[in-house]
Amino acid sequence: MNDIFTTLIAERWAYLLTVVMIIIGLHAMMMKRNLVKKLIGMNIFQGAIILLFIVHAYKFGASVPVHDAVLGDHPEAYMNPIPHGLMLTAIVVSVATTGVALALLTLIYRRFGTIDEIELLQKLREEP
Amino acid sequence: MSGAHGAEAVVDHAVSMGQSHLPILVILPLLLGCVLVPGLGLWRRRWAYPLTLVAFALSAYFAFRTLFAVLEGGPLHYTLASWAPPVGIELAVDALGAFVAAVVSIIALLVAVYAGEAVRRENPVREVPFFGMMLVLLLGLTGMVLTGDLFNLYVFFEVSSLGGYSLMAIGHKKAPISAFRYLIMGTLGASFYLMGVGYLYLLTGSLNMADVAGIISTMGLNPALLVSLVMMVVGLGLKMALFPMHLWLPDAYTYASSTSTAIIAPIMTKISAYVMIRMLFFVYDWDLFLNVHHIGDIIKWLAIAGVFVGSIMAIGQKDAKRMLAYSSVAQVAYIGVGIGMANPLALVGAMLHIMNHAAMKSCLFLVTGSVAMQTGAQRLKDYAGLGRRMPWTFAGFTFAAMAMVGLPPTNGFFSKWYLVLGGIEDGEWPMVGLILASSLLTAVYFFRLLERVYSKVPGEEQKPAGAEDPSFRMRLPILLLGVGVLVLGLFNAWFVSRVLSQALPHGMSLPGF
Amino acid sequence: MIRRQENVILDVITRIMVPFIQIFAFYVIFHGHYSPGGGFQGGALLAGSVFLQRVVMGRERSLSGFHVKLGVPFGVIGILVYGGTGLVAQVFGGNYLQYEWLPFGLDPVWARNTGILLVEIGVAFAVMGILISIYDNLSAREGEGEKR
Amino acid sequence: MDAAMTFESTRPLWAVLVSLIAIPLILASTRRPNLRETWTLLAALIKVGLVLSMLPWVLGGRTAVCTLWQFAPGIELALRVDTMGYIFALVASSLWVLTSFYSIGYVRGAGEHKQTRYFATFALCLSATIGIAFSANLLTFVIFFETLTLATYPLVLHKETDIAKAGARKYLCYTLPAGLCLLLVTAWCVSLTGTAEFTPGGFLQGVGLSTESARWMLVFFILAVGVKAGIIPLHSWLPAAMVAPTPVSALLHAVAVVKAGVFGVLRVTGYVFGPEMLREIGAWTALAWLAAFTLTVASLLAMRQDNLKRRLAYSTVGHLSYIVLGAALLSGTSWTGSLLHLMFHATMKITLFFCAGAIYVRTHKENISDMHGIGRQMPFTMAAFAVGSLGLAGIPGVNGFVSKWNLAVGALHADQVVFVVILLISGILNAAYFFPIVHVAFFRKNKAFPSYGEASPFMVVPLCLTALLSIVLGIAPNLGVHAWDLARGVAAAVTGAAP
Repeated sequence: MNDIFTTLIAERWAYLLTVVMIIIGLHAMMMKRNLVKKLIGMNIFQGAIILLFIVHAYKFGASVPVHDAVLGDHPEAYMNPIPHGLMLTAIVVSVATTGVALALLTLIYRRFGTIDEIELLQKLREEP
Repeated sequence: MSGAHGAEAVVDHAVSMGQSHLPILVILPLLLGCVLVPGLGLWRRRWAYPLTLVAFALSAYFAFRTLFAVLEGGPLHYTLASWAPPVGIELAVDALGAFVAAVVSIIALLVAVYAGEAVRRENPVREVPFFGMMLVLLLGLTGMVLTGDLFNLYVFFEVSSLGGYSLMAIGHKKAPISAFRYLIMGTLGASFYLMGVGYLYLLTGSLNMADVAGIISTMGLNPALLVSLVMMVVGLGLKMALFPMHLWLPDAYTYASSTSTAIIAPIMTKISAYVMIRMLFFVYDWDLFLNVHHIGDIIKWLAIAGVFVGSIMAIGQKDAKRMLAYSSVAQVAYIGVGIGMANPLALVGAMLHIMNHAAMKSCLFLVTGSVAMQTGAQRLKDYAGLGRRMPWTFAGFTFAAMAMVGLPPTNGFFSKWYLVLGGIEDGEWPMVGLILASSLLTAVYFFRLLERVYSKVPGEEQKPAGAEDPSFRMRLPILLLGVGVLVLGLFNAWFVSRVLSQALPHGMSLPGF
Repeated sequence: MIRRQENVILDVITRIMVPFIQIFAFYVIFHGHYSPGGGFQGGALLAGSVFLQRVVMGRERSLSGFHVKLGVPFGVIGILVYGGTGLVAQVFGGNYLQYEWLPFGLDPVWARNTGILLVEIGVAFAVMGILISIYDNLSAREGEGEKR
Repeated sequence: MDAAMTFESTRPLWAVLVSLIAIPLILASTRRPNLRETWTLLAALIKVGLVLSMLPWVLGGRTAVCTLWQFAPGIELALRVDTMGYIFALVASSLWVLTSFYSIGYVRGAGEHKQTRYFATFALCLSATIGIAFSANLLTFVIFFETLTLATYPLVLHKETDIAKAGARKYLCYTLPAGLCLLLVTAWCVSLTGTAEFTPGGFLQGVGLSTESARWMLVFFILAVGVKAGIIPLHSWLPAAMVAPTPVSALLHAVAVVKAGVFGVLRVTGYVFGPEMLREIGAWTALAWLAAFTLTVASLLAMRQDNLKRRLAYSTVGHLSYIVLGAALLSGTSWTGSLLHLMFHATMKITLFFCAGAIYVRTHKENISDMHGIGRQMPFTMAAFAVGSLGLAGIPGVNGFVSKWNLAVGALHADQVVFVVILLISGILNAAYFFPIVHVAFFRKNKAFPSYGEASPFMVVPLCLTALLSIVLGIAPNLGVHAWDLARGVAAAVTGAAP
């Protein structure tokens, strides 16, 4: 039992970091009143997942996944390119989502003059 | 890496030889369309609509070609770029995928026919972005259906969601808020799905669905695998508004403009349901997880609870669109029930219900849209006596309502029929009883509405001026869907025997064939 | 929402930095297919240079650098280049995006290099255009944002 | 049913479709009432013609089958003209002709609104009824059964008053759950047998159904079809539905809908379970006692009704249970009796409803207590009424006697003397609640009573015809369509008794 934790902290600490980030992100998305903070929480959450992939793909002492005459053909000399590619795409996706979210927020702010969830709900209840 | 290129290129020629181009041709018109519509729309606004229609028509045409090609010659595989799967991305279309793609594209085409005039009347200035976003939405959805790669599916997932968010933001004054809520929820769901994919990738080192499935089948039970499955179920459940996670849906559907709802409501949650089927039955070892480890039971009971919650909430509503939104929650839950039962007949019922509910719900939302446009009636009590004023519209509405209640010979009856058969096969009598009882609740709110619609208003004796059927182009899709509901019901056996019996996952076969 | 501010130092530094940023962006783009980097990063850098102008010079003056109206067309052109490359490959007998079928009369390896380069350029354009148009839409004043 | 005697034919399909085809024509000619009614009459005549043209097949013991397409895995949407279905189709279609004439007179006389919707849904009901009659398997039966439920709803709702709405809601509250029960048992049968094909003597023989579950299945079946058949705990929609226009009550609540329910009971007992199985699981006594209870209590309830149509409704409830009782007794003669009653009750009861309608249209009186001396004003109508009541009371000379006689003899064959007694008692009760009406109508003077005179010939002729028919069939049951032979043929096929 004990050594599991030690290994976990010693070698898998990066995964623990992703877990912490996920919790932070979820908390922000669920609990925060301010919609922008919700959005930030969402980004943290996505960042955590991206990190998960990258951490898995990272190798100590390995080089960029582009063939290099010096390093030769040893697979262990190169990092796994696929997760990086994937996460690049994931970043693009999260950027796009954030863009749309920000556009919505500006629209909300213009229409209701607030981005505080409680106040918004009040306004919704008042208006038909 | 350049050293290896030549060799690979040769290999990949072999890969790409003789592959039918149909799968990519379903997606391409939409991709080009959603680029060209804003591009040309900037200086010729009135070109936006024809372009959209052409793109939808082309993609629908190719979707049906794909369906028949798959039925003829088995699954199609299409390698994108020069990387052979499982490393590269491929489009893999089996009977199920082709079926859903055809359904989605034809429904979208019908809604697009309707949208031309509706959008011009509802929000003229936003025409160009609206059609652009419709194309983005459909691009994402068809991509999700056709792709054979887990991560690519995530990307299309988000693409379609982006389209959905922005479409939902157009409409009622409160729309942006519900859209934002949906955005948070949807992104959460997609991220959970992505995390599930991450676990799978960590475990198998592959992202190609078939490849992953092969590796998993040798793995047996593995806690990490279970975690990834749970994450996927949660994520997809969020997107398809499975019972405890359905709260975002009613507001979003109610406040969005009627055209947005008409295209989002029938399709989007269904596609999430399709992805759930794809994951649970085609990637994971369905027998091990759903039956042996009782995840199916959890899904099933949550879903049936969702059916009741949705129906009861729908009974309580005063606003037409909100009522339909809650009934969507209930209807999608039927698909969940079919998935959870995890036996051939019930699964066929679920797959069939994807198509059936898409048809009836789009018809209903088109009707509410045109009613709101013609008479401004939003609330149920304003529907009184509309049956005489808008006979064609409400003819379609009546058929769709019958289908929702599940009365023969409409298609709704048959999706229920297969679910019940599946329940009896498993000997799950309580579930069967609940399924049947739930359709009574549906009957309550639809017959209440129909009675109001067709009985005359005490005040007016002769037909009042105005408030007539919408123009032909808005009426046509409604009528086609209304008739389609009947036709799909009468000829459901064709779909079941020709299409869905081939669409069943490995190790399932339909009795009676 | 952006307040224009008179500040000579910022102005001058911006004027000096922007070209360098953009040159570096092009470097990243054009070497993206055989070394770290690529279209997205390059496009992001290009967009960043424009953002710098927007922020420092304020909206009006920076328009001379990159007009608001250009955002979407850039994106469109970029995606068209990308999709077009794929289509050409498909038309000439390959699969979608199967570069070695591109009709450049090159052997597969170089055809593939060129194809990837084209795609990278398309991506760069798209990313730049779309990022800028997102920024512009969000920073637009009342009314302007509602138009799109 | 051996294969040699079955052959393909599309005629049953056309018999179903003809009124369906008439619907768009009816809807199209809303503006021109005469043309609209022409369509109705044309459809009715063609339909009855088609049905009659199939008589030789049925008498010759040949069975026409019309298999359309596969409908669910392993189940075809198929129509089959077996003798029992033919009987029901014959009753429904032939009486539809008269009802069409009658309802033209009625709706115009009473100045009903939305006549187009009325006639269109009416035609739809007839299609569904013929479909029920000719269904070859359980799923097809379900489809048409539910269609009939739906098609009747607007007719009950027709007047759109609050009472009408309440009645329609009540109707749905009873029939929709029934439909679900039917769906449940159908699915159950299908999952047991694959194809729930109706076969004389029951298709559930030897599928290894435990007694327990067989009983449950029967319960659900009775819940499903018993609602339309008006078995007592499930009957109360029927009087409530009497708010509908009288022709609707006449055809649908004396002939089509309720008879569809009873027809369902017969199909279930004879063609799904089969006598042997019912004996094995000992369910037939329960069914028989339920029927006996119903027909006694219904008669008692009928006495308390002052509203003529409601009284007729309760008497319908009672007489349907005669048929159920005959089916439950499982003897050849009793089956003959119930099938004869299926036909004969229709002619008598429709006569009575026609009379009620004629009185209403002419005098707007619905309560019996207001009808003093009406016989003097409308002699033909009340004469026909008298014939009908005599028949239902089971007086020899009218066809009601024939069927009741067979039922009684059947009870004796089944060694169930107690049911004979019950039949006699209920006959007396029938007399007790019908004859007062006749008496009031003819022998009570009523001073301040304006002279009404008969209703329009559109209405009087049909009701006289049905009355005449009742008498003719009472004297010579085998005349014309060989009703007697048909009934005995079915009984022989089901119970295996020698015809």
